[in-house]
Amino acid sequence: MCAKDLRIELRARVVMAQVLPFGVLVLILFAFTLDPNSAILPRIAPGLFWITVLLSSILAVGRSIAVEAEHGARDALRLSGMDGGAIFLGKVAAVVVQLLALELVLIVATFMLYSIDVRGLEVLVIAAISATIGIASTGTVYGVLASGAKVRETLVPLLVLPICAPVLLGATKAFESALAGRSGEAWPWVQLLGAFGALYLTVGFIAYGTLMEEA
Amino acid sequence: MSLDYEHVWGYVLGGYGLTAGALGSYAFWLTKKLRRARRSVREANE
Amino acid sequence: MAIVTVRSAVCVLGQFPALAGADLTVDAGEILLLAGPNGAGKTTLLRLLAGLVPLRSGSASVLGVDLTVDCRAHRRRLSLIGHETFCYDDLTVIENLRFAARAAGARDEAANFAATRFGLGAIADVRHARLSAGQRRRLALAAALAREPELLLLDEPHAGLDAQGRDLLDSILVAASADGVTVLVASHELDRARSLATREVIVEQGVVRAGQFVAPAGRAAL
Amino acid sequence: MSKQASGRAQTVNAGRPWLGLTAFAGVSATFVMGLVVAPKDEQQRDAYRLLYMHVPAAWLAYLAFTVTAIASALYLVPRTRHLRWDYLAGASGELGVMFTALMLAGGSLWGKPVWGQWWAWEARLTTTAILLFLYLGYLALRRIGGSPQQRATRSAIAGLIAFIDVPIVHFSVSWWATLHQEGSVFNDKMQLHIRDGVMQFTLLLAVASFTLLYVWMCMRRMELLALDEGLAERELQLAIDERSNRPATTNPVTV
Repeated sequence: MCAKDLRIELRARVVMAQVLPFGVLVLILFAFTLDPNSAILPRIAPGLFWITVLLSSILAVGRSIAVEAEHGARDALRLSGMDGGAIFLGKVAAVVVQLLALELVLIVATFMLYSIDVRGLEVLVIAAISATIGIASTGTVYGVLASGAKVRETLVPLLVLPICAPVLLGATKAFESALAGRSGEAWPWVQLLGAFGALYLTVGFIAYGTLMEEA
Repeated sequence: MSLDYEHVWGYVLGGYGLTAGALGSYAFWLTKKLRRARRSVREANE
Repeated sequence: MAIVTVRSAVCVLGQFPALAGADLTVDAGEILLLAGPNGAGKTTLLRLLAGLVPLRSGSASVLGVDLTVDCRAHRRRLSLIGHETFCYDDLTVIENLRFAARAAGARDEAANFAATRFGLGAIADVRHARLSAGQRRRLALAAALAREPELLLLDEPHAGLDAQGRDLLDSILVAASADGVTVLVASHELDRARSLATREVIVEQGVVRAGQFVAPAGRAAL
Repeated sequence: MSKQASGRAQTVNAGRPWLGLTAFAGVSATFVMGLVVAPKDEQQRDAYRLLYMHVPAAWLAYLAFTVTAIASALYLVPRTRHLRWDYLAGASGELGVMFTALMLAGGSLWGKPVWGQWWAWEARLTTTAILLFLYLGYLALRRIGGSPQQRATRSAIAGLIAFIDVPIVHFSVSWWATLHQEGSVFNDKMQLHIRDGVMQFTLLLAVASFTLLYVWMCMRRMELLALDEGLAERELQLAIDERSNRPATTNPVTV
């Protein structure tokens, strides 16, 4: 399942060709609205970075749902007889891999555009992975919840953004602390991100099969 | 921060008015819809 | 032995009763033709049997599984071909086939075999998005077969195929039936379908009634 | 048969007018008590009167969402699966959103004169704002169609997901707020000492009467949902009968 989604993405390159430029563009636009010469940009860079990631994630998740909408693939998945939990894990894994690739490029762009020194790299990596799992899980669950709706494209952001508020908060704080060289302060936030990711991964694993049938 | 406590009635009345308005219009809407639904059910059952 | 038993089935799509009390029994190894006008409920009946549409009332049991209790357990053992191809645009022919086969627990060889059988070998590495409508139909049929099903549910399988493809499909269906696969075909091409079928039923206004067609003696024993 | 049904409907409704009337009378009394009878607060003078709206709204918002979560869980448990739990979840969720909005509005109106600003990035306020959007999404999800059973299952799962997010949001937000707020001036201002007997009574009356109103509205909303569903159901049955050429089944709509 995961391999299938990744292969599709590799061929279509929608996330890389459209979502990624979107993300970089948002980062640049932030610099327009906030005076780029002042010291404010480096200070709020973690927050800007994670907002950009969250917005881009919505697009990537939408893409992951759309893949199943073409040519009745959703019915095909239901018919395939695969376990709902397995399908969920596969889709989440595919989204996570895509988002991590996206984040890698975006973070390099952030560091370069907002002139930031990299510190506490291991904290950054772990925080990013946990946060991404959280975003991908909630996004995938709500994606299937809303998949029957005609208003899917607008409904998913409304559902996902508030539920991911703790992720945004936790990831931003973890990045701030790590970049300020106070990795110790980042760990509680990383734990929060890990707990969030684990919780929604479990919820999705249990509920996905039912939601695929009922939604 | 000196507080002008004598001129807060606008806020207080605003809050009470908002609450009354929200609850009142919800109750009104509900009653109206309910009455119509009950009538439809009666007609359907006849 | 009855593979499919449906009693007074009512299925609702939105506010529309697509099936309004359908009864149907199908025995193992039959090739059953579902005839009837557009909008009569043929597609919904097939989707009900695949467990994709919930029953509102009545009962249905497919491959020994009671659909009112569990509409998922039997899916691995059947294939449904609908109006959609159930394939991914950005995967190649052989990748789509392998994905279908693996999902049903079948081996990759089944996918390769199905590809050869439907003459898809030459275009195995072409993406689904680039295929012509006829090629897509062939791919959909091959994907259904690659799952090595016990029950084949075919919704208008002849539509969009060229003459050669139709003959190929017919021979494959007869062969599958000989191997013990039960086949339900919804079709408007009655002459062609009757030459295959062992029995015909007519779906009309959401109910099923017996058709006039009876297979020539000997064919029913296939 | 239809007589029997309407008779039943009447007995169901017979017990309700007093509830609605009591709630209405109680809320009216709260308005009078809160605006006129209750004395001024020593510190906040008249501004504190908004508390009589704010506290019940806050209490009911939390109560309503808890009820939604419990009803969602009851629907998901196969043994207690019944559409009335879905109606309860929907009705309560709707009321919860309304009370959350009222809580935020009332809080803002109180914050402006007392804190000097409409909004403070304080933990409880921020959590509540996110809560509002969480459940706005839940309500939007309830409206996307499908059969009643589909909608019920989908909403029940969404209701539970939203509910387990509430403590996480609250936890992370309060942690975040304590990090950057040193010696908050707001907290001192929020201390209210309601010692006066009339004040205490008014607050109690406010909470009690608003709760009654919530119960009444919730029951009415459930009834409305059930009636609409019953009518749709009957229409469907007629369509089925018509399609299969059977004489129409004349089951009365019952709730």
